[in-house]
Amino acid sequence: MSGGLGRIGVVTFPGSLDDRDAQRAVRLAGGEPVALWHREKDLRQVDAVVLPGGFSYGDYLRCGAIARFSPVMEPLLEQARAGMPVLGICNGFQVLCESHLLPGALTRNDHLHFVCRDQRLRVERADTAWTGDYEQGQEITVPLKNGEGGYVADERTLDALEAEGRVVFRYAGGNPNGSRRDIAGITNEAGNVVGLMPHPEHAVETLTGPTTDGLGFFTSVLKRLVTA
Amino acid sequence: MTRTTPAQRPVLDTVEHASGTPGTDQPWAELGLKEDEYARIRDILGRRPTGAELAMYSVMWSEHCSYKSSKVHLKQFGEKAPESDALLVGIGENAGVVDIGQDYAVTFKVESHNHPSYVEPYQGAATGIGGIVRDILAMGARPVAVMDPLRFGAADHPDTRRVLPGVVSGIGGYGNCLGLPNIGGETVFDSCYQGNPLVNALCVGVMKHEDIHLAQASGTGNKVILYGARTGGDGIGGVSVLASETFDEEGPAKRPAVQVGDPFQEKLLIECTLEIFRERLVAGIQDLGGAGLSCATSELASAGSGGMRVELDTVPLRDSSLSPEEILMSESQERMCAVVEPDKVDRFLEICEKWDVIATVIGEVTEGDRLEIYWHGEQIVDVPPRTVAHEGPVYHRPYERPSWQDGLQADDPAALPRPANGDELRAAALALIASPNQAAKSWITDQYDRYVLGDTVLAQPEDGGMIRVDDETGLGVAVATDGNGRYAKLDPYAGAQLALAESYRNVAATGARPLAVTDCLNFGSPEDPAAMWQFAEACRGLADACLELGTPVTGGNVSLYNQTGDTAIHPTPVVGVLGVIDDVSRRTPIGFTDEGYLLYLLGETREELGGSAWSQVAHGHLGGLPPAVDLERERLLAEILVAASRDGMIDAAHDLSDGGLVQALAESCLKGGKGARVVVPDGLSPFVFLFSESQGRALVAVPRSEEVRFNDMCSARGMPAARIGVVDGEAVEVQGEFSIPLSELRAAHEATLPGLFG
Amino acid sequence: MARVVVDVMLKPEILDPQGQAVQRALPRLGFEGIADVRQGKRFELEVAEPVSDETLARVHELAEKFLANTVIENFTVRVEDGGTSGDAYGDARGAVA
Amino acid sequence: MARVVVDVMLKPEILDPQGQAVQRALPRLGFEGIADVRQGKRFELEVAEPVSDETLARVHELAEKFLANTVIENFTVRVEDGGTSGDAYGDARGAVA
Ligand SMILES: Nc1ncnc2c1ncn2[C@@H]1O[C@H](COP(=O)(O)OP(=O)(O)O)[C@@H](O)[C@H]1O
Ligand SMILES: [Mg+2]
Repeated sequence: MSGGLGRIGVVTFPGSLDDRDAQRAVRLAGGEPVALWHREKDLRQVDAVVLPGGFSYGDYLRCGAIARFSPVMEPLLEQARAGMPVLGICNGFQVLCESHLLPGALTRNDHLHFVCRDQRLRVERADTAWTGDYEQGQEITVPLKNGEGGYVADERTLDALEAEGRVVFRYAGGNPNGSRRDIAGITNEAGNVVGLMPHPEHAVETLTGPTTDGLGFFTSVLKRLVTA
Repeated sequence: MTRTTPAQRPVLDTVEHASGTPGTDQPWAELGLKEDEYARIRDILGRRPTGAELAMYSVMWSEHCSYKSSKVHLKQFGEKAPESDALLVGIGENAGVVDIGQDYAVTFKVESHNHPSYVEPYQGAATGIGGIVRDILAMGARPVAVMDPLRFGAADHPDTRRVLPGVVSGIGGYGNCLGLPNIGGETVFDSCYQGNPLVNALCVGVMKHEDIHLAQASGTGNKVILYGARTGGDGIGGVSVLASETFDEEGPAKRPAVQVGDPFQEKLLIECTLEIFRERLVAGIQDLGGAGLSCATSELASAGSGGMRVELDTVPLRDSSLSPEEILMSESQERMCAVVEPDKVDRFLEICEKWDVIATVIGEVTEGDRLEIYWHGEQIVDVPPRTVAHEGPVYHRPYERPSWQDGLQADDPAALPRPANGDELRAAALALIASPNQAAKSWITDQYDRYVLGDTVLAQPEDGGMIRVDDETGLGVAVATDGNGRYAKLDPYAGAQLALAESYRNVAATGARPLAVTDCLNFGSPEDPAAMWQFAEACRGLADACLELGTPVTGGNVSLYNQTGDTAIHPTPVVGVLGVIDDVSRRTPIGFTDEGYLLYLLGETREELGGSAWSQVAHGHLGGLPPAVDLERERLLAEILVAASRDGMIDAAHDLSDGGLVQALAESCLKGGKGARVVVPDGLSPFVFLFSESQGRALVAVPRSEEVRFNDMCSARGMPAARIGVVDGEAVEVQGEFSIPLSELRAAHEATLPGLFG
Repeated sequence: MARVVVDVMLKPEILDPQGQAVQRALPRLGFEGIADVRQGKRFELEVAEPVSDETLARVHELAEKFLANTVIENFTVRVEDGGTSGDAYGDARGAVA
Repeated sequence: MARVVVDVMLKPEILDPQGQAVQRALPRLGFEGIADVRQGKRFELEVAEPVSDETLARVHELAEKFLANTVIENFTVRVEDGGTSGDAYGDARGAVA
């Protein structure tokens, strides 16, 4: 990518697990992955950031609750508010909610088990920084794997999310965890910050994923960066 | 109430004190030592042992750590080891290391955590995963996958409802949090495991050749660093008899027999250790598992060239009331011990700090040949480390073929009533695939992350798990684990060979070339001559078969005393086979995905129903002889499967094992979402065709365009191959007998475990 | 309705990774002076009033058999006082959120 | 040392699958008459004595910022009484395991 565009940071917290997978996905999409370390208050001039999946700080206390206070989150919150694209996947989504960058919270799956399965999703918004390469209404299949993926918020917040079109993904073919209104992913008002429970970075190669449907997240943001 | 005041507290049992008080009564029996063993310790030391020394010897000479009953039989794995240039590190280290080419090496090992998982299913299973992962890490490898061969009591027994969900969430809770994909395992139910569930755990690790690390302490002046979790009172129930001698009643709190795992701490330990390896900062390394520091220090010192001196009071504690004996014995999880050159210590500690891992220099390598341990400046241990770690007692336990063995083998399933027509066959098929052992295991495997690390090419439900090792070249490995306690009960020699044969076949079915073996030998009490005979026979069988198949045993684990009262579990040798595949994009899955592909059955089907799934499901019967072993045939079948995968001649393959053809057919159809039409070959009864468990067989799907080439290959190599049908439609149809729609098949196969466990 | 509360905590000698993780995070959040943190579970059971000794005994049994894993956990059972206010989750003895 | 206890419970309007699972299991275990079960967290913080109002205020802040997620959870903070006995985990107000 020219002009330094396409540098996508991937934060590693202690206990992050899918950080290298997120980096691989960025690379496969044609971007330049940049490793970011939780202890450093430095985003190394990246153009966008992925908060990856995993069990940051063991997911003790609540998922994402301890990671949210990491030094790296300071510049990240600031930049995100200023419009930098940020994607939170699974644990990353939990961190974004704990940081109040996204509303609501993620709670224990209603069936109380960790669940790992290939999950169908309906794309509800194809104009966020991370979903430009999808079509509205399109169905994609990517892995889902978590123990605390139930999206909850109070009715007023849920109504507002719907009214403002901030639900980006909904579960299709069965709700896997009791998420309110089948919500799998949401965005902030500006559409630059997206969080979702399923794992697009695990659906970028036919060999290792159920599909390559997840690649679109990363190509979307790279395109956005070029045209921005 | 009389209480000892601190003033009355006995003096620290130092070496000097022990030398001066030869007549002191010591609780050797409570610590599980035999009288002659205690005498031998006195003999070795030339005095009575101190409390700390007694604690060390007793735990290191236990069955679990010293293999004293099994050693004489395990020897065969080395003696009969086949020539293999794939073996970089053989038996005896934490785990064997196998060369897979392109400068990569792989290490893998299976271990048991049976008893702890019965007492506390969640933590027992979780710490089982934690322990095996540290073993692999200690070899210098990055752990890349785990597997979990499990055995439980009857599926509908109330205690299974306690044990199974706990074990599964423990394995998932720990493995998922470590970020290791679970790529396979086994789930077997049999009332013989009631009260003695088997929780075995396997880990695979990958490294470059030059990264192999060994557990040894050499180089005088090198520092011994303990790093990871603080030491607490875990798993030292046994030595509290010592503690109670040295402390007043208010001293130590109750010592838990149960260990609690902290997978987050272990994840940090892994990343930290790998970074330390990358910078080449360690001269030797050892994980802390059973017997804790006693084991780590004595093994490191024993394997190295010098001695070792340890200042035990520098060990970071979670509980300040621990006695020195207890610190030596503690099995607190998530700890490692490294030997580091003095000028590398600072960098070592820096990396630990980066990962928030506590690290402490606790001692150093000395010139002599003694392991010396000090407590606040006083010497409490002074022993030759080899006598603790490697020269423990060896038993030649008596063994004898049990008197009931003949009767069991004579009870042939030929006498059992069989399904006589299409309707009965259909019902038998549905009952089989819905039975707990043959049913889908997704209720379990859906609780395991199989995607993390992004290199999982095959996971459950497949014949073997497959992991990509190198992104660029596609080099990969496949691993399968198998064991059939029913077969082994009927004939332990053959049973062990059949476990190997199945695992070997499973690996080959994925397209990988089988290279090496690990095993977990789960048996009853070695003090029972019948159980000991089963054990001896299984070892002999496995060693003979490994020699014949050219796959060396690289390491493993023995779990004895799996019995309640007089009743032992079925002898259960669990065998893991590791194979290599040059390009994972050539892998062969089990699912039938393309209509029109031709179904070939490789191998020969005979009437073999002893120990079969059908005899269990339909009649609750176990008797007769297990299927015949033909290792030459297994080897040929594997060659065919690997060649067919490499040359793109097959689209899917599924080995035949328990449940026979009907099981394989159902699984492949359900996985791929396509039906199949098959015809019973001339000369076979439909029942035998569908339910026999003859070995050396596989079901493959061949694209029409490849049929000639495939047939030519089979006939050129003398492999029986029969075209039995075609991938087609929405049902499994056995022509002239019955048809089962996929939806009905799926409902039967998938409803069982959720129905039992929620 | 009365509320019976069952508190379940890991035994003191058992490792508490959750409590440890919380404690280690405290300095970073600017909280000093907390020597130890343990994390456990709290169950609130709504039962018919008045709470008889028999009910308490039964809850005790329930806690022992089901709510706590007595291999590694201790528990206490008590009737929550101050249940008179309409507040669904109030506690008179301290600051209320 | 004194003990400050922070109890954290899901807000009443938030679904509590863990509490529900317990409640659903009760009849199977032979327990009737329990109208509702909620499951939350209990934190025990060891702080220096005496516990000043300022300490309590700071723990309150800690709970609000960190121990609880106030989007979905309520909490209470209180100093545990009965802390005089030597028992590491005792509670005077009910049956003790
Ligand atoms: N406890 C378990 N953990 C992980 N995978 C399991 C477990 N139990 C069964 N499996 C997987 O389910 C599939 C079917 O198991 P099984 O019928 O025993 O296979 P096979 O007969 O080929 O050995 C395999 O992929 C196996 O690895
Ligand atoms: Mg198989």
